[in-house]
Amino acid sequence: MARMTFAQAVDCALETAMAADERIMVMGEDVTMLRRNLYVRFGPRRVRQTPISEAAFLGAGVGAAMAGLRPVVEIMLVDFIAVAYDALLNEASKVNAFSGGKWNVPLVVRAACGGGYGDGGQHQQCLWGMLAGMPGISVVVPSNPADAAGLMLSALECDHPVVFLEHKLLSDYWLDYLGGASRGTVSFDVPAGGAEGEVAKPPQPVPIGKGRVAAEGSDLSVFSLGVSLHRCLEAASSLAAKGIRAEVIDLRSVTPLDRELIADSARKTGRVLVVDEDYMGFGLSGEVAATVAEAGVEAAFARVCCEGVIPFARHLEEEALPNKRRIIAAALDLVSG
Amino acid sequence: MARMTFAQAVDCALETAMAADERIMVMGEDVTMLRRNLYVRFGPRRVRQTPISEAAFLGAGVGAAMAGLRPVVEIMLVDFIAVAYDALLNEASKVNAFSGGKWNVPLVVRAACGGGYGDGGQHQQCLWGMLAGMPGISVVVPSNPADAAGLMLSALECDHPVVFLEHKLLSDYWLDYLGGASRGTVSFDVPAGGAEGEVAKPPQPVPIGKGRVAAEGSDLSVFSLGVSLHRCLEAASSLAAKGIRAEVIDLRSVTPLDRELIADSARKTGRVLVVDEDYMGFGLSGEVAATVAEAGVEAAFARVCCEGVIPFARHLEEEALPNKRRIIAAALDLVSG
Amino acid sequence: MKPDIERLYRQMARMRFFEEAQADLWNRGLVPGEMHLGMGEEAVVAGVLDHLREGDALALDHRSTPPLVARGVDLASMLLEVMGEEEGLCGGMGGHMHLFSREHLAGSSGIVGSSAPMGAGFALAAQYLDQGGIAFSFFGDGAANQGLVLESLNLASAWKLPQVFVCKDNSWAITTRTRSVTGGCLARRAASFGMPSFRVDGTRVERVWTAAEKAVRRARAGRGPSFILASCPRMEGHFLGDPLLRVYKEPLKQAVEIGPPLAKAAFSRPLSALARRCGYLGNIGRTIATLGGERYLTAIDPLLRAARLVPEESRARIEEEARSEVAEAVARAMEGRRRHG
Amino acid sequence: MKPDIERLYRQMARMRFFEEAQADLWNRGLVPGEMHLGMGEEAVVAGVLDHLREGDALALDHRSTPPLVARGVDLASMLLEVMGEEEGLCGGMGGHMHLFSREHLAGSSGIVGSSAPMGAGFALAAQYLDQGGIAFSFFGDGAANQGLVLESLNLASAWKLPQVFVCKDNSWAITTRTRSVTGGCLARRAASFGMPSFRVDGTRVERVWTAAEKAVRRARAGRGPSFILASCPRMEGHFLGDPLLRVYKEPLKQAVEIGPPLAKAAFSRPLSALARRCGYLGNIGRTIATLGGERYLTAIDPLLRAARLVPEESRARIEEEARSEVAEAVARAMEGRRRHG
Ligand SMILES: Cc1ncc(C[n+]2csc(CCOP(=O)(O)OP(=O)(O)O)c2C)c(N)n1
Ligand SMILES: Cc1ncc(C[n+]2csc(CCOP(=O)(O)OP(=O)(O)O)c2C)c(N)n1
Ligand SMILES: [Mg+2]
Ligand SMILES: [Mg+2]
Repeated sequence: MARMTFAQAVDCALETAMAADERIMVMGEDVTMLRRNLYVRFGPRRVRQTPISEAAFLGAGVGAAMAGLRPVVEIMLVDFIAVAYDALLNEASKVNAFSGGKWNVPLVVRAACGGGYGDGGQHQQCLWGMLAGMPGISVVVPSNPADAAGLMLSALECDHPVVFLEHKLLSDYWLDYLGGASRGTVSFDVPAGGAEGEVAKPPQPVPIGKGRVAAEGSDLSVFSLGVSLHRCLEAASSLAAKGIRAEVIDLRSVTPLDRELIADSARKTGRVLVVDEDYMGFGLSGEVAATVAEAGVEAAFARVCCEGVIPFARHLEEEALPNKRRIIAAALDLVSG
Repeated sequence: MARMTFAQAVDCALETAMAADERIMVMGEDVTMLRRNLYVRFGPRRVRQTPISEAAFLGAGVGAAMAGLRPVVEIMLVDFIAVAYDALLNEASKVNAFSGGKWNVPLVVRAACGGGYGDGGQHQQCLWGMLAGMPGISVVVPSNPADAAGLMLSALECDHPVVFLEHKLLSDYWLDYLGGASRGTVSFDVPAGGAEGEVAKPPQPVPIGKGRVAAEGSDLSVFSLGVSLHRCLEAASSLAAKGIRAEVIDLRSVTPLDRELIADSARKTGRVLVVDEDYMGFGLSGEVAATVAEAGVEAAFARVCCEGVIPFARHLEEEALPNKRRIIAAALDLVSG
Repeated sequence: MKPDIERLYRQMARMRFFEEAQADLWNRGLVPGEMHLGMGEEAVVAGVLDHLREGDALALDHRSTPPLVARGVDLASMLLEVMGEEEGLCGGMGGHMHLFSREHLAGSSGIVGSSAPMGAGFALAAQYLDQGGIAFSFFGDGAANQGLVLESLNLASAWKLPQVFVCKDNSWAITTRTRSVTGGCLARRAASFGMPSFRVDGTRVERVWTAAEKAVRRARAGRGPSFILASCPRMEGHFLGDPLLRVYKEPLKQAVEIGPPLAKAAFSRPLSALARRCGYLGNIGRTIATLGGERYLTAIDPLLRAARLVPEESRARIEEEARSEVAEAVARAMEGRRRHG
Repeated sequence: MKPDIERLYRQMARMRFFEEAQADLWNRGLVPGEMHLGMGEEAVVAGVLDHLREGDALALDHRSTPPLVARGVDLASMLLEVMGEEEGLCGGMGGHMHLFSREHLAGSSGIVGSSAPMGAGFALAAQYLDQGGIAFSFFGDGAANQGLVLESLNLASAWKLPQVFVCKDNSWAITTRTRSVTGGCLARRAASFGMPSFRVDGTRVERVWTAAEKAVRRARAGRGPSFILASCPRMEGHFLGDPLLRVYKEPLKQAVEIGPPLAKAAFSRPLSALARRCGYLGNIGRTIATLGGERYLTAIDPLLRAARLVPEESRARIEEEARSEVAEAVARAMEGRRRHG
């Protein structure tokens, strides 16, 4: 075990995997700098700088994966996937089906996501709900270093496309780059347990599609992931002080969703709260509701999500993204209602 | 009132609106042929042929809408929106918010959607759930000529972007083009009541965000739209023969979703079945479940959707898209369960 | 180097007969949905792919069957696939716009332009694995305005990818004359991304072969991508049953359908702009006429052109062999189909 | 025609001082998130926008403030916006990458390349409404590899849109040397889409002005788009706090942070490839050195260049006026801020 930052953990997983498997290569804009630790070790053949042509190089990642490589294609911020959407929606995710199951696309798409540092509505989206809507791919959103390393390892071993999203509040270098953390005159609400933690050496794979009970409880089930998971844990402490025991579940994978874990917890507590930094409508929170309902579990339901375009102003942003206050309020409502 | 095909109804709405409002123009690939009735009347200034550059011309549609036009941008098949996704996700839908509510984007994106004619998984998607996940836009899916004309009129009057989806099984010319209907050796399960019907002259606007009770019932609520709505109505007749009264609701708009109508009907029947030709996960069906749960309505829930990449083979496709048999089975399950 | 014209002609004949067989199945209703044939592209495909070696990759568009025939994919399995049979190349899941053959490193897509990045990815893997493979991307003139293609030209050039871009320029994209929506010249456009660009008469297989030879040599030598712009006819319209061609072929029958609403629109009130509107009506008529006229009057059939280069005796034999190969595949496919029908 | 150099210099000074004011606010933590300044682009922006007329439109990228300053958008409202205040230009909803002013027909986007289609849309509306307006799209050299830009070049050319594409070529895209990921030459690339392409030293405002004059005249005459490739320095790195510039500026302090993991990676086992790895390490060092070196040693400040063209007396006055205009805007903005702080 070693103490690592979130970013170090991902690097460590990648380095371990790249050393073991020659087929893995990384490409994206500025990766020789962003992944300089990998670059100095593996060189320009395996860590490859791209032009700002996401559609072409993500599409090329699909082709390369079909032809025997295991590319990790970086899309910087997940918001930018929009210019390369076709490569995921109509190519990567469909080749296996189209080929009658004969041809796989072992591709990892890595991108930073999420807000909380004042970059505005085009650079702070989560989009995991939208992405998870494509059949044929997985989407994972680790909330701590060990899961980050473990899910990256699993993604690299996976035979279908996996979107690996790292939240910028957890990755110190993103916060430094995009939040301007270096100036010392700004501060961010970085969840300590997410930005740094113990990681096994060598890191151990975390299965894709398996959630984790982050705190046990019996009064309500709180489903979350990424940075919001930590907001939920904080809220759970406050609720505990009021005698309310919240079960907090880190979903970790958006798809496949750990439907069994969701149903079991909902059945136990009878109350479901989804805390999701992604947009509220037509995404993860709705899918959790459907999962619970399909399992035949009767449970009260509420959600705390991002309800519109993310505002730029810090104080508006703070209210738009799920925060402890909103989570507690929703939980109290559920418990009393 | 006049009897019109679905396609004629949309043409009629567009022609009426274009005659009244000089700012409306249509652009897209092959529109001088596809919209030849509009072209001969309004000419190349207002019906404009584009190169196969969806990202550029949808983006240009956003700019043109900001600068005072009311463009109808055609994306042929909604599947192709993937190459122009940024224009919707990061531009069209966000300008109003980014400008502090001061600048609107009165843009209509028109595209054909849906399957049932054997064109394979890249040309038959619905994607309305994914699109509805973007805050700031509306998505409408008419199921009959009157709604098609009426929703198009409303879309043209709307001050924010509206995605107008027309199902290919309802639009004869698409079926002719893409299904090769001309050969006479193929047949398609075209819902008669959707492909042709009475339309007011001049056509009357249908409000965006309002569903419609297509058949009243008390045993279960079936929410659907587009072609699936007709499959539901057929299923409802069969169910009625078994003494089960299904309430069938045509949602018409995916977003805004008519949450009140959904909650009311669910409350009345206590059983909810969503029949959605779009992908099952992270989309409309989940959002309906969340809507019901948020309204505090306890209702049994099931859904009949498309669960993976749409197969090419007709017999596989037939099973993958919601059909009468699957709907009846799900309804019986719900009622007996 | 000189091409083996008989080998080229054999490939062209195989492709043509295969397309005819597909057309027949489609007309009989055994193939659902759209069907875009590559009739008219045979010289381009044969001339380019004659340089293909085992291990090379193919990224294809919606007219993917001719290259797959040339590549040696089992013909019956493709026919079974487009009929949606379980024994088809892709288990009935892909269909005619999504034919994939892993063993031949061949993929296709119905999204216009996406064969360019897919090919870039194949080429990237070839470069990375360093086993001498190269990748071919086939697409049309309309696709050359798609960002996917333009970005890929740059990517391939910047990375010196072993990729050959083949633009089959039939001068149409469905009903749109590509020239009317394209700025500049496509060959020069590709060259401006920093790669050799060859413009060639795509109805003359020997010329295509010569241009492709240079492009392929360059790619194999690790000197980067090339672009081939090959003009060719679109002999069967955009797809089978193309409504515009129908108007041209059966004007009376179709006019009944298309005519009245058009005329109604043109003469609707206010009538002030009548003359102008008649002009627009004329434009549509002209498009139909050009399209049909090109097909029936001026189209140069590359197969006939190639045939003239082949000695009479071999020609008949080659055609006979190709025809019976396809006939046999059709028979096998129909057999397979019946087993499950 | 000759430019009014004093007017140009005034604009440049206004932009520069505004950017400095933004940098100050950012450093004080009053502006959250990223902040991309346009320092170094002043000559490009001033030279082009001197030709702007009321009714023309602006489509901008992530360095949008200089054009907006030149356009006459209220300075305090922009400062309030980047500080996230309700009285800001966009009510605090947009922030520095999403500044919109409807009355000035000016929009921006943080998605690299999207100013090209947005500008095409503005130009389309101008052409449609036929009131003589034109549209300017500003973007960087890195953006020129983005499909959005490439497709828009074609669209504008095919449609003869009244659009002027302005590529501010600072030769970098964040830490990437654009040359290393770009095939061919950007000016020729744009020309290949069928439009005039001007290559100009973007540190010389008078030359930019002259090129822009031709482009604008052409657009206003309805003869279609043009492309201006203007080289210029990136004086403040990619964004404020650019970590690479920091390394260069404060090597000791930063080396502690960046060094160890790098060295560890370079010397991790197996050590067989040590020499090669040291080479890679060297590449990184070289990038940092180039980047920083360009900034500090070889960068030509366009403002100083322009200053030399302005008579001494007016120069001081112009600077003074610009400085006090910006100072006053800062004061107003801080006042507005305090009211709500
Ligand atoms: C992104 C995208 N846009 C539009 C279409 C619809 N479409 C299919 S084929 C085609 C024309 C393609 O023209 P070209 O590339 O010249 O090929 P051709 O059909 O002439 O061989 C179009 C517009 C599509 N499949 N994908
Ligand atoms: C589609 C997209 N990809 C990547 C980014 C991240 N990004 C922001 S600025 C930038 C560099 C842009 O380079 P250039 O166009 O030359 O402008 P410059 O910053 O040099 O002025 C990048 C890659 C983005 N914002 N959008
Ligand atoms: Mg073509
Ligand atoms: Mg640059």
